[in-house]
Amino acid sequence: METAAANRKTVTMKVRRYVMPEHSEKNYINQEKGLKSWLLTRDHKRIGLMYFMTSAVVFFVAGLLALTIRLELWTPAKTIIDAQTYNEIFTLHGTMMIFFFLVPAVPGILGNFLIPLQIGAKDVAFPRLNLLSYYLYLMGVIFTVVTILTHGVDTGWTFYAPYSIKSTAAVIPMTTGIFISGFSSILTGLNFIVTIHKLRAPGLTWGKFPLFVWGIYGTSIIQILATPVLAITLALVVMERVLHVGIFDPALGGDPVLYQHFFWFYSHPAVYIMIVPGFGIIADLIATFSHKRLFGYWFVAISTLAISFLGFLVWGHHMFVAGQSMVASIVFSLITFMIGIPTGIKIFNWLATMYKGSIRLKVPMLYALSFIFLFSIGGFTGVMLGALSVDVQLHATYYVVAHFHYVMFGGMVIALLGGIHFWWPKMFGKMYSETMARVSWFLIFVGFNVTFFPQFILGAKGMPRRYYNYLDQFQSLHQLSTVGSWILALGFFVMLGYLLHSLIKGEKAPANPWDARTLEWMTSAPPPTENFSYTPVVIHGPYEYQRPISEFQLGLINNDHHGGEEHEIEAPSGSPEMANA
Amino acid sequence: MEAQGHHITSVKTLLTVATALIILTIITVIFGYLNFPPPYNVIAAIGIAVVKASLVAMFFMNLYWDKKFNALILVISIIFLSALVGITMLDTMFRHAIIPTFTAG
Amino acid sequence: MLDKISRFFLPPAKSTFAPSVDNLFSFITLVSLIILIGITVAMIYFMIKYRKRSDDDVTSLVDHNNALEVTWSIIPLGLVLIVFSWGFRDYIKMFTPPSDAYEVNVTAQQWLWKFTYPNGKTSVGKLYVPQDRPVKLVMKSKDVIHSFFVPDFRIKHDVLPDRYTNVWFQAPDTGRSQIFCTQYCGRGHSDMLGTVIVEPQSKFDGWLKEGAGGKPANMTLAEFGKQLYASQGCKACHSTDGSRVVGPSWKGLFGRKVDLTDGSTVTADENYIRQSILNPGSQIVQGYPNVMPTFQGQLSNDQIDGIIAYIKSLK
Amino acid sequence: MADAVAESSHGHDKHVFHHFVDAHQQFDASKMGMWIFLATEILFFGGLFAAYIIFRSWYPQTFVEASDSLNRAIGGINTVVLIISSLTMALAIHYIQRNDKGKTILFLGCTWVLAATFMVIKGFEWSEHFSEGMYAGKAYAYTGVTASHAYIFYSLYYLMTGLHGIHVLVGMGLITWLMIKTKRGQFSSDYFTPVEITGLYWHLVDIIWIFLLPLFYIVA
Repeated sequence: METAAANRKTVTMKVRRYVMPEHSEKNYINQEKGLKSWLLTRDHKRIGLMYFMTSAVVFFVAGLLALTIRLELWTPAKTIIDAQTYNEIFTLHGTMMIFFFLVPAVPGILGNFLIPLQIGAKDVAFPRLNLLSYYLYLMGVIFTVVTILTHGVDTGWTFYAPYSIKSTAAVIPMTTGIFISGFSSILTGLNFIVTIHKLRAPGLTWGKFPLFVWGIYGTSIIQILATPVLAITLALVVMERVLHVGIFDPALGGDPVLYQHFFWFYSHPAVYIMIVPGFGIIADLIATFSHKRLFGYWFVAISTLAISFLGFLVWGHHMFVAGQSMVASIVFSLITFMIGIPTGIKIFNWLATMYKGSIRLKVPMLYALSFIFLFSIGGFTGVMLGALSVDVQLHATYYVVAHFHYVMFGGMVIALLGGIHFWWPKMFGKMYSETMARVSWFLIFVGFNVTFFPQFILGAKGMPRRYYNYLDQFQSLHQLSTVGSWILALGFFVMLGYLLHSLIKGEKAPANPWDARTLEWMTSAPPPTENFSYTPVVIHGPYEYQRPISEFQLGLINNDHHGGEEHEIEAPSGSPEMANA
Repeated sequence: MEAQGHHITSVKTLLTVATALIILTIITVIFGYLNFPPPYNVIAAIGIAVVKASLVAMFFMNLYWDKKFNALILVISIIFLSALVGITMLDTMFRHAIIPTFTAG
Repeated sequence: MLDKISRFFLPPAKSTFAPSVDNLFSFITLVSLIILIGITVAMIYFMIKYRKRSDDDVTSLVDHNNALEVTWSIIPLGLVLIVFSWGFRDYIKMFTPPSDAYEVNVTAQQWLWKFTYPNGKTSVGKLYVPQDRPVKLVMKSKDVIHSFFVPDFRIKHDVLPDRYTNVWFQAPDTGRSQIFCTQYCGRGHSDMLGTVIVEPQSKFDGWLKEGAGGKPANMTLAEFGKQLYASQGCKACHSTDGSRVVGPSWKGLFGRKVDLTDGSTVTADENYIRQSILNPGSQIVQGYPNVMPTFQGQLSNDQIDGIIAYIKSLK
Repeated sequence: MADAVAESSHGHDKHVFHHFVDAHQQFDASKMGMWIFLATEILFFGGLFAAYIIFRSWYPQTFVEASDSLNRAIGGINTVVLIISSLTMALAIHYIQRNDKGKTILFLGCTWVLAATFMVIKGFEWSEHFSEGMYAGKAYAYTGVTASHAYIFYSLYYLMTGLHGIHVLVGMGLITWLMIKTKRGQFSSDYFTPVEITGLYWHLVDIIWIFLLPLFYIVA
C-alpha cells in the first residue's frame, strides 16, 4: 500500500509527540452547561450523543412493538389485539426501525462522534448543517409518532401502491415524516463526504483510514444518491392521493410496479446504508482485539465501495414475482450474486486477521465474532433468495423476515452494539461491567437465534409474512420464536441496567483501554471539545500494533513551543491541509 | 485573488457562452416547428439540450477550471440516474403486455 | 442428503417442477452449511489457539496475500454462478406455460379468490383442477395487489389490478393444497386463503358439469348457507359468534334494528340482507367501513336464500 | 513548514470557522458540499425524468399529441429568460470576485427580476391551461387530445414544471438574501462563498429547464 503513496509528492514536517491527559477535566460533556448548550450545540460529539438518545428511544419503542407482534402470534387466531391493530403495529415497527433507527443510527451516533476524531479534525465540515440534520431527524420521528397517536397507518413500511393510494389511513403525514428525515440523511451523508475529503490530518492518506471511515464514506455515497429517489417517490404517492395524477394508480393507466422500482431503488441500497458502516466497525474491532494488522486492507476497503456500488443495481430482486419482465429478473438475479463476492472477501479477510494474532475476547470482540456468524447466515440465506426459482417459493414468507433480521439485527445491530461497547469509554469516560456485558451479550445472541431461526423453517414451509391469523400447523414454531423474543428483550434490559450504572457509578476509563492505534484513542476520555490540543500528524496505518504508541501521538509543532524531542518526517502530501502548507 | 486559486471567468467568455446558448435555444424551437420524423426529432432536441447543459456546467458552473472531483460528482449522479432509468426499462420494455394496464383511457 | 434437507424445511412437493426447486434449495443449504461450519470452526480455533498470553505477544506482520484473495473470490464466484444458472433455468420453466394448458381465470379481491372456468362456472376459495395436466392461471385483481401462492406447488405470483399475470403448474397427484395471499392487502389479508383441489380428469369433468353451485338435495337450506359462508369468503369479514371482524357479526342479526350511516334505521329482514349482498354500498351499518364487494352475478338466488336461512339460524 | 505556521496565525479571519485551516479550505469544502447537494437534486428530479421516459415509451402517441397543445414560443422565450438569468448570475460572481459590490448587487437584481419574469410567464401559461381544462390526473377535462391517457402527460408536466418552479422560488429567496448581505458589505473578493454556491444552484435550475423544454414543448 505504501508504493501507491510513494509516487506522490512528499513534504517535510516538524513534529513532536503530544500526550494528552488520560482524563480531561474540561471535556465536551461538561465544558458548557445547561439544556440550551446541548440543544444549540454544533459539537459533533454532542450531536452524536443526541442521536444516541433519540435513536435509543426509537429502538425501545419499536422493540416493544415487535414484542407485541410476537405475543399476538402466540396463538393462530386473536391473542391480544385485533387484525387492524396488528397491521398498524407491524407497519410502525417496520417504519420506525428502518427509517428512524437502522438508517440514521450508525452514521448519527458513531459516525458523528468518531469521524472527526478518527481523521484528526476538530469537527465535521458543516457543524450547523449537522445540527440541522439532527433536528430534521427529530422532526421526522415526531411527525411519525404523532401519526401513530392520532391515526393508525396499516400499509406496511413499503407503502405499496395502489394500497397506499386507496387506504383511508393517514399515509400523507407518515410519508411526510419519512420525507423530512430523508433530508436529514442526505445532509449527514454530504457532511461526512466533505469532511473526509477536506479535513484529514496531515499525513492521513486514504490507505491509513480506519475501516470505519471507509464504511461511513460508502454509506454516505448511498445516502446521497438513493435518498432523493425515495423522496420523489413518496411525494408522488402523496400527489397520487391528492390529485390522482395517474403515475402509480393502475385505475388511471399508471403502473404500480413502477412504484416498486422507484421504492426499491432507494430501499435496497438503504440496507447497505445500514450495514456498510457495520462492516467498518467489525474490521476495527477484529484488528484491535487480534492486536494485528488487518489482513488485506485494500481488499476490505475497496470491497466496501464495491458493495455500495453494486447495491444500486440489484433492487429488482425484491420483484421476481411482482410482474416485472423476465429479462429484468434475470439481470437483477445475476448482479445480486455478484454482491456475494465482495461480502465473502470481507468475511475471509477478517478471519485471516485473527490468524496468528493475540486475541482478547473482550465484549466488543464477542459482538464482532457473533457478527461474523450471524451475518454469514444472513448472507447465505440471501444467496438462497437471489436464486430465481427458489425465491418464487420464499418471497414474502417468514424466510424473508428471518433473512432480513439476520442481516439487520445479526449484522447492523450487533455491529452497532459492538461499536458502542468499544467506544463507550471514549464517549463517556466510564467503563462498564464486563461481567454483566457478557451476560447481556449471551442473552442477546441466544435470544436472537431462538427468535429468528425458527422463522426460516416457517417461511420455507410457506408461512406468509404480515399474517395476523395463521394455520394451526405453524403454531409451535411461532411459540418458540415468541419465547426467543423474551430472551432477547431480557438481554437488552440487562444492557440498559449496566450502561446506566456505568454512567452514574462506572469507574473512570483510561484514554486507550484497548491498546488501539487510531487517532480517537490518542485524545483524553472523554475528549475535550476541540478534540485534540494539537494538530495530529499520521505516519502509520491504523492497525500497526507492532509499533510503539508514541509514533501515533505525533503532532505539528506550534510556533510557541520550545523544547521536547523534535522529529522531521516526510509524509505524502495526500491531504488538503498538507497541500496548503 | 488568483493566488487564492479562484478562477475568474472573463465577461467576454460569459457573454459568448450565453449567446451560444440562446442561439441553440432558437434552433431547438425552430426544429420543433419543422417536425422532423422520429426518432431524429428526439435525437436532435435532446442532443442540443445536452450540449447546452454541458456549456452551462463547464463555463457558468466553472467545471472547466474547477477541481476534477466536482465534475466527477456530477458524472456519478448522471450515471446513477441512467442506471435507474435504464434498468427500470429492462422491465417496462420487455413485459408480455407492453402497456401497463388494460384500463380504458 | 439433499432429500433430507428439503423434507425438513419444505412442504411436500406436489408439482412437476417442485423437485428441481427443492434440490436447488437443499444444494444451497448444504454448501452454505459446509462453509458456515468452516468459518465457525476456524473462528473458534483461532480464538483458542491465538488467545492473548502476555502483553509481549508478537503478532504476525503479514498483511495481505493476493493469491489467497483471488482464491476466495473465484471459488464463491463459481458457486454462485452455478446457483444462478440453476435458478434461472427453473424460473424460465415456471413462467413459460405450455400452449395446451388448461386455463382458469383467477380474480382476486379483498379478501377472496374467485375462479372462473372455461364453461363459465365459478367457484370461490376452491380451485378445482384436473390431475396431471398443465393448468394455467390467468390472474387479475379487482382492487389492490394480491399474490397467489401455493407452497406445495412452489408457485407464487403477484396479482395486479388492471393487468393480467400468469402462473402455471402441473400436479401429478390428487389431493388438496393450501392457497395463501402473500401480498399485504389490508385487514383481511391473513384470511384470504383458499384450497386447490386436484381431482382425476373424470371426476373433475363431472364437477365442472354440475349445476353452478346449486343446493345438494341432502342439505337443509341453512346448511347450504353455512357451506357458502365458508366457501364464498363471507367468513373473512363476518363472524358468527358475535365478535367484530371487518363487518358486522351475523349472530343475532336477523330481525334486529340496524343503524345506518345515513342516519336511518332499518330492520334486518330478508330484503335488507339481499340488498346488502347485491349492493353493499347502499346500506352501510354505522361504525363499519364501506369495503364489501358486490356479489351481483356471483351468487344465484338459491344461494342467497341459503345465506339468509343460515343467518336466520344464528340466534 | 513556516508557511503552515503563518497560515494558522493569519488564516483565521472572521469568516473562517475554527475547524478549517484557512479560507481556501473552507471555500473548497463548501463548494464540494454544494456539488454533492446538486447530485441529490439531479436524482430527485431524476425520478420524474425516469417516469417521463417510461410513460412516453408506453404512450408515445399521447405524448406527441399532448405536447402539441403546449405553446412552443412561450417555452422558448422562458428558456431564453432563464439563460440570461444564468448569465447575470455568473456576472454577479465575476464582479464580487473583483470586489465590485455595486455591480454584484445590480446583476443579482437582474437575476431576481428575470426569475420573476420566468415565474410570471409560467403562471400565465398554467392559468391558460387550466381555463382549457388541462388539469393533472382525474380532474382532466381537456378535449383537444384524442389519444388515451393524455392526463398523464399533463400530470408529469405539472409535477416537473411545478417542482422546477418551487426551485426557482427558493432561488429567488436566496438571491434576495445575497443582495441584502452584499449591501451590508458581508461579501468581498475575500469571502464570497454563498454567492458562488448559490450561483451553482441557480445554474442547475437552468440546466433542468434546458431539458424540460425539449421534453414537453418540442418533441412532438
